[in-house]
Amino acid sequence: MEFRIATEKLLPEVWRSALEDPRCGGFVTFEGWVRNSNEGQEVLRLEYQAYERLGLKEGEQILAEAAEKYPIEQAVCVHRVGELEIGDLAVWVAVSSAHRDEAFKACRYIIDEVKHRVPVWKKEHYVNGDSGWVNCEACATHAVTGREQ
Amino acid sequence: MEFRIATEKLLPEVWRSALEDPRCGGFVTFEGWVRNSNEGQEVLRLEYQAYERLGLKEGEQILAEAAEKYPIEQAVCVHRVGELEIGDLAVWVAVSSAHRDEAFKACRYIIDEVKHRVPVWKKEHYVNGDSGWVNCEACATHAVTGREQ
Amino acid sequence: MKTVTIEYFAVLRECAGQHQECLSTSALTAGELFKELEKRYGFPELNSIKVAINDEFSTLNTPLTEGDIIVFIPPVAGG
Amino acid sequence: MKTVTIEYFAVLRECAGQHQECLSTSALTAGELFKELEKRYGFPELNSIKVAINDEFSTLNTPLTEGDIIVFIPPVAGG
Repeated sequence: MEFRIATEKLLPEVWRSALEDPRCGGFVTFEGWVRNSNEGQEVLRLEYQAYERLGLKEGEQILAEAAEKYPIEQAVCVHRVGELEIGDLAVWVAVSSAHRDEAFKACRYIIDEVKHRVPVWKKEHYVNGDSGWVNCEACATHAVTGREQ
Repeated sequence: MEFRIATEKLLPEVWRSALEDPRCGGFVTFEGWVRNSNEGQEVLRLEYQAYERLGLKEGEQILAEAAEKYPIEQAVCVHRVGELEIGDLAVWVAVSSAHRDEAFKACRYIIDEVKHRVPVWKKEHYVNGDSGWVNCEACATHAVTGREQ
Repeated sequence: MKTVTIEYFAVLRECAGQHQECLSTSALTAGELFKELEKRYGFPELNSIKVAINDEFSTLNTPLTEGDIIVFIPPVAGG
Repeated sequence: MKTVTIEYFAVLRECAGQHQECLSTSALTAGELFKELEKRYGFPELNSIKVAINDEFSTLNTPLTEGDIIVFIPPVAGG
């Protein structure tokens, strides 16, 4: 079980060896990619920020919960922070287990909980020049205005 | 949407480029690995056989069903046949979509249907020297006996 | 009598000792043909058997037609 | 008066114009401290605000202790 926050490009090919296990018949991964639009706005690039000390503890906790709820063998989650472009890999979750059912369920549990609980924030930069912190009421354009002052 | 049956080692790194799409924020994969035991017996290696002409049609049909049921962008499934060792990748399913929910559901749908409907058979060779076609009542050891005659 | 081609897979291939054969049969349906082959080759007990005719899933009570390609499908186990 | 360290993230960092600061406050709880900072920096309206004290999730009505490290957590958006 391993949760990481990384500032460099994520390389699933490298991480996946940590999940290999001859007892496992099922391996499920989720990748969160930066997409070119969100809620109707065209996105140019993204910036992720993390409160790393608490984020790592919360992430480890989520992996431990997944392992307690489902009979899995290995689970890894890596979240990237910093400046990302469209198509970049922002988060990678991988689970291996004897059978596929628990791998699917645990992988879904981990990404859902990570998105809700790990202190990571995402600022979208839009094609029209605006930007905003996602989930933050009235924050779009606020940041831009703030910087212009 | 692409369904393949392959006789060579599967290379997900190669196939995944077919799923990249700037509109997609979610990418889910399932890998079926050869594990070292099944129903209490220690497995040494596996042999997969496919009725390829019908298998390809049925596989394509399953991918089309997944795309109809869930708003996904891309889906690929590759099933390997031939002799496989423990840890080898037997089947790879990958789905990309705007959001994660449909990618998880479609990936699960595809692997479940492939396992039930695509005419592929698996013969397990056990550590104790027996072998048998999976799901085949009274087939374990039958094949061995057959060959010894 | 009709002449059909039968392709064998998995345990049926091992029992029949061949990948495919062409034979003349008095069986009227796919199911009757399966019984005939079962008797000849001593197929093991199977949970279920399906059939494909000319590379389409079909049913055991489908009448055979001259030149059909028949594949009997024991329980599958992909993945 | 207690002296605490505040670390800022996301929109709060941009409003405060700094990553962290050390300040003396008469606020008795984390929630009172947030109101004080909100007035000073003009934080935008947030759907919800959480707080971590010394790298543990806590609650806004938790009393402040000398030397606390406080992080206010606007709605998160990982993944």
